Amino acid sequence: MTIAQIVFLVISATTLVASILVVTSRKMVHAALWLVLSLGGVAVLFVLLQASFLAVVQVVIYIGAIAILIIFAVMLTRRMMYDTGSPINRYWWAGALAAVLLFAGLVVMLGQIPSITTQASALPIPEGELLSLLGTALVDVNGYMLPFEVASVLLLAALIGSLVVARPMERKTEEGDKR
Amino acid sequence: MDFNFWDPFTWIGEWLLNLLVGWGLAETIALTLLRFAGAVVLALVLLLIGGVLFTWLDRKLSARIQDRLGPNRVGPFGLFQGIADTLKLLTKEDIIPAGADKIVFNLAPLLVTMSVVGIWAVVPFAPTLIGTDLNVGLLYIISVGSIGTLGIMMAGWASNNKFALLGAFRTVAQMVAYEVPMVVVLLVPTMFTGSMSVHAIVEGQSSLWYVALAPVAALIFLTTSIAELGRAPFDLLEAESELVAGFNTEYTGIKWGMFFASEFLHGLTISALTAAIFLGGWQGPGAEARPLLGFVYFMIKTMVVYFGVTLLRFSMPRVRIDQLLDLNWKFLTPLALAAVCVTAVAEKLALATNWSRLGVHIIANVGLLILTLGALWVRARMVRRRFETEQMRLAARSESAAD
Amino acid sequence: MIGPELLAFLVPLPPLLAFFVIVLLTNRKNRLSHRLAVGAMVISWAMAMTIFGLAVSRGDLGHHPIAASVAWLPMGEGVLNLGILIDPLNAITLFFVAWTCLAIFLYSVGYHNFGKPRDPQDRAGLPPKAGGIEPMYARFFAFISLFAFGMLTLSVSDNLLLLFIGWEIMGLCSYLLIGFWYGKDSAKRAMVKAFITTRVGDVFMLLGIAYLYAATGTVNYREILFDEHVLQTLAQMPSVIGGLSAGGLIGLLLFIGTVGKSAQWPLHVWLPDAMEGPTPVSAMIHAATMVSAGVYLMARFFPLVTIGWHEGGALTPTMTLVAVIGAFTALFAATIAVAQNDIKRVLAYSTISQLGYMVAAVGIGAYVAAVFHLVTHAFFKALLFLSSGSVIHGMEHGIHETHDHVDPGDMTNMGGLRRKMPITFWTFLIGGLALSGFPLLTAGFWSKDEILADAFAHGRMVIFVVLALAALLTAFYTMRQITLTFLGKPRTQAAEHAHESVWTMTLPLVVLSVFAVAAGWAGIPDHFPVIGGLIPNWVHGFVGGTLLEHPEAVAFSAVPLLVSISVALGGLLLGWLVYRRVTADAKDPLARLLGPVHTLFKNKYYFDELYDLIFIRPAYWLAETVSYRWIDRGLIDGILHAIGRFALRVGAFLRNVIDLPVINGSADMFSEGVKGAGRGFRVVQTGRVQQYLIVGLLFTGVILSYLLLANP
Amino acid sequence: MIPLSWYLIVAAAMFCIGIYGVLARKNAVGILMGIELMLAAVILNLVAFWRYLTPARISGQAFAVIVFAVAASEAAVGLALIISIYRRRSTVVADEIDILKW
Repeated sequence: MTIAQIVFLVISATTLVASILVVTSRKMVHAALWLVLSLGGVAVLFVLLQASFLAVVQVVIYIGAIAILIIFAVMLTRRMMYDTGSPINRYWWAGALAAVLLFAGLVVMLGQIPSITTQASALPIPEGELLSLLGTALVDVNGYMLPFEVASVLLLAALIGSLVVARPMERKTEEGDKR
Repeated sequence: MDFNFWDPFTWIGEWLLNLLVGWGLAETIALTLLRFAGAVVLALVLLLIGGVLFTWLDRKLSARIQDRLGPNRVGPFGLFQGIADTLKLLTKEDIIPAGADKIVFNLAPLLVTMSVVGIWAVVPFAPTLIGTDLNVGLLYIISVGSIGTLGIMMAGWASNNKFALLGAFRTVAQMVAYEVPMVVVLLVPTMFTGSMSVHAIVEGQSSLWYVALAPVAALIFLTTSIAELGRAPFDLLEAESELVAGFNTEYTGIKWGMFFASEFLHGLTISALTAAIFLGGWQGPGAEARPLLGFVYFMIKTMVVYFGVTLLRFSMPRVRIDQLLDLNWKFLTPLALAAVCVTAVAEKLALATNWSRLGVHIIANVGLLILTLGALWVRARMVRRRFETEQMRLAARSESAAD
Repeated sequence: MIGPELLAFLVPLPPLLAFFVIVLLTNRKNRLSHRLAVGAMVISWAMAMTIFGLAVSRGDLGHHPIAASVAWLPMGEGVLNLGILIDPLNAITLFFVAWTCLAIFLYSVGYHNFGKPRDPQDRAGLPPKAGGIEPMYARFFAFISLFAFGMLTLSVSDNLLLLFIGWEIMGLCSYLLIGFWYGKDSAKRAMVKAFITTRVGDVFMLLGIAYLYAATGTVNYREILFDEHVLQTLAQMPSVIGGLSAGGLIGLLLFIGTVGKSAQWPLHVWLPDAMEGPTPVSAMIHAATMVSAGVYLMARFFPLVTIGWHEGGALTPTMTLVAVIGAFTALFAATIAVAQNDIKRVLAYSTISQLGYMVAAVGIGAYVAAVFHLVTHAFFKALLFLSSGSVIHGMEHGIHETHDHVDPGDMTNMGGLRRKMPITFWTFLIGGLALSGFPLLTAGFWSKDEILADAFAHGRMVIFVVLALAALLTAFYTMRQITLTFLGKPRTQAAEHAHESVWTMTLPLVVLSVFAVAAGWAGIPDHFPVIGGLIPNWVHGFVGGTLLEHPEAVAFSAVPLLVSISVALGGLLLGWLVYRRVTADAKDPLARLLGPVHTLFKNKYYFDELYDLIFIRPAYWLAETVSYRWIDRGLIDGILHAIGRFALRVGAFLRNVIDLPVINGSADMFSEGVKGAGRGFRVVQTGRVQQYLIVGLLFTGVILSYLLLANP
Repeated sequence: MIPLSWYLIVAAAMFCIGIYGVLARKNAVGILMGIELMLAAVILNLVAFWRYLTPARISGQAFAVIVFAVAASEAAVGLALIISIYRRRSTVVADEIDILKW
């Protein structure tokens, strides 16, 4: 067992345990913090996969933005801070069953893939150049410009949409108060 | 390797590496270990020397501005005040409030300090002294900084105190918001260099500092950095008059000390980053050949920025939270976007020579500034007019009511 | 290409710009509006004068005119060019158009009482009653700016199409401006009348243009008129009407356009009615621009109208027709003018008469004389109109002072105004003398004399006699006007209290009167006794250069000169003698003298009534009885009603037999079934996202496992 | 060294944990967190496949970036919806948000 494998196992174990805690912990804030840990673990896995840009992006977006957003939302919806009762619903067994079945199915399926045991070859491109390659691929007409543009439009739409959805509708009452 | 007075860093590094390898460690592990050790040493040196010495300077400076004497009891000119304070903090009782979430509560100061120290990994102090030359350095700075936000959030929440929580809320609103123009504006040096590596950015400024090419971007970066730092005039997360002490209200002893130190260190960090990204880092006459000289240059630049920020801190009133967010979303973000666009166009237009670049960029930036001021002027007039008509309306109504 | 070409392109634009700016932006600001309009006109005027100067100083302008064009409208294979042409005719037209327009613009400022407060009783669409500022002041300036644009465009254009555009813009503007006071019924009627009457002529003109384009493939003046070959072809090409060559027919069609625009008999009826507009408009339409445009067209297409004619030869059918109609109109309108009492109406008929002169001159081939008279007439007729406007203005002032409600335009209410309005009197006198051809001094004499001389020299005795008679009548009614208006004693209170107009009105009068006198001196024939040759006959040399062959000056003959002097002086004397002692309520002395003939004159030969009888009534009858009652109500509606009734029957049948029982029944059954099914299935819809997800996931799992297990 | 299968199994496990979270959590924010886990697993898959099978082509990373964008928008809109619902009905329990039924 090489050091890389040990690191991988430790990290992935942490990630998976954190993931399980995300879906089971009683307090939402704790769940969110576990989510941070879990996603951080994924970021480290990215580093192991030599995708350092994605690792950093993972930290920026998932931990810096999404996790904080979630914590923020948890705190804004005040009642949940004092979580009481079961965190899971009546059909949790069905969910668990489905998850287990799916996992089993996926593992079976993975076993059928011939290239599953491939070892990583050395990167054909120096790691430093990956980033500029990715950058050009994203804005290249022959590359991924269209999906990239669509994604940016999606982001814009999400921005405006969430603004509209979450905006308080207290304008009318304010006017009413003035009168 | 012979000892070279002008480049002690490489020498120390080589020596330690050889030592470790000699002990039978693999080279990669040795390198990793050394980096860890380097970060620890750096943090300790900065925390101790910086924390003790610069707080003293800081306090002296603030005292002068506020027409006081400042620390003058412990040691000559009160120089050892910082050490005394540190000792006091270390020996204080560590209180964990009732109802607090213990683990999170204890984790938070660690996280905050970690995030600040983590940034130093990519800061190039001298041509040969850099923790790690990440090719996504700028992004790394942002991402590590956002972990600090998380720490503050956790601190505020775990304290089980509504002022702390409010402080945490404000922090998130402020930091997440100010990250946006910061990220956008960091595209400008990236564009100039063609790389996100901080080292490459410093090297790219060998002939021309980016502050000359993109003054608007530099200004935005500094402003957003101060906001990220949460210092006056943007110190809403711990606005004493409103929130007791903000997110760290419930912290005592060394944990509070960690928040204090990390905030202080963060101030130093943003100064160093500004110096590295916009002021040419260690660049200066003779720095290439003599890394030690480069280190000195870098420190001088950092100090200049740091005391600029400090002066700002003691001379500006605190803004209101809505003003703070307005400033970010309605002013800095559009301006940052405009600055990026303008810079991109100007860079395309300019010839490769320094003078041409300088001229075109200065013209572009001045044009941008004039446009911005014009827009501000128009807006101010509109606001004033609306206010006046509102006043008139109110006056008329009160008159009619009196009738 | 900054040069005369660009300048010529730019000449018409300032007024157009002024029009749009006023209409779109400044129509609430009177001062700004008139500044814009007058300023634009001044710019145009300055440019026009520059061009005129350049054109005059350029030698042999006729053969080397200032011309330029740009591609404008792609049409099939070719391209229509939009261009400018400054040849002698255009240059001189531009000259008088610019001057008179500028004078009229300036005059309008005073005429519409600028500077006075707005009278709250005034309504938009009615003339201001008590000397307040015109309610639609800015609008007026917008319209006349557009009008000036039309005329300037026409004056610099180098092709028939652009000319037609300017022509039609003026048609529109005359419509708008005659009906400027649209609150008056008479103005409304007049505007429609003017528009429709001129439209009759324009249709023929458009036909002529189309024919010309079809025959030659171009509408550019120079390509048609300066090309011997093309003219020859046109002269020899037979036309659809026997006996006329294609060129002759085109000339005839274009001439009908002129008849409409220049108010020649029988399409003259609109022009007197056009007096309903404000006086500057009358001056604009009747002197400087629109009616001149008709004669300009004739002069412009002189080579085409006179196609197949050589100097000194027999007249072609087209020319004969033109000459006869012109001469007839000249006499005919003059007789009507004698019996009119409205000061502007007299001038209107006088204009028709003078235009007849010019047309007749073109018809007998006296090209230079026609153009010369066009120019001089533009000046003195503009002067007369503006003066008469000043008179009316003064009278209105008097009416306002005395509350003596009389018609301010009726000459029988005036008298003795020479003391009240000295500047107006003198300028009117100069204009009137010029119009009647007061010998030697005035412009009218020289130009009119040249026409008569030409007619006499070439032996067109009938024309000569008719025109001489008309000239006699002209002098007579002019003197009648002067006598009734200015001489003698005031016949009403209002005339007693009239007073002189403001400087913006009198200044143009003075300027124009200078031209009314001096414009003639440029065209004194070289062979004239005593003073001939003192001033070179510049007009002849310059204007004649427009034509391919330079026309020869007619030899001097004493007969037409004597005739012309005697009719002018005789008419003036007669007019003064007859009208010098008219008292307040006396009948017109001429009515006593002529009896029923005078009635005929006064009622304009009953032409309006005639047209009403033969055109308007039948049209109404056709529209109301035939179209509306018989065809529309009876035939078309009847068929529609029948179809409708039939459709109703069919519909009722379909509904009762097929729709209700069969279709509705089955639809009801279906919908009941859906309702029932819905009631049954709605249990499934729990509204809980997670349950849906589980179901979806299970389903996906089933499909996936089938796919994986069934075909591995 | 680490074979591809390890990454894939970790990703699959994470995905299934996410699914369980989505299906079993009462709290809407918890459901959202489950979704985030699933998306992270997907990205991990993409990157792993890129690294092992087509390292010369950048498509795996490119699509990972796009999935990041999708994840961010999803989180923003989802949280906005949750906050909006909380304002109106003062609950974030998914089972109680069932006004769409019947």
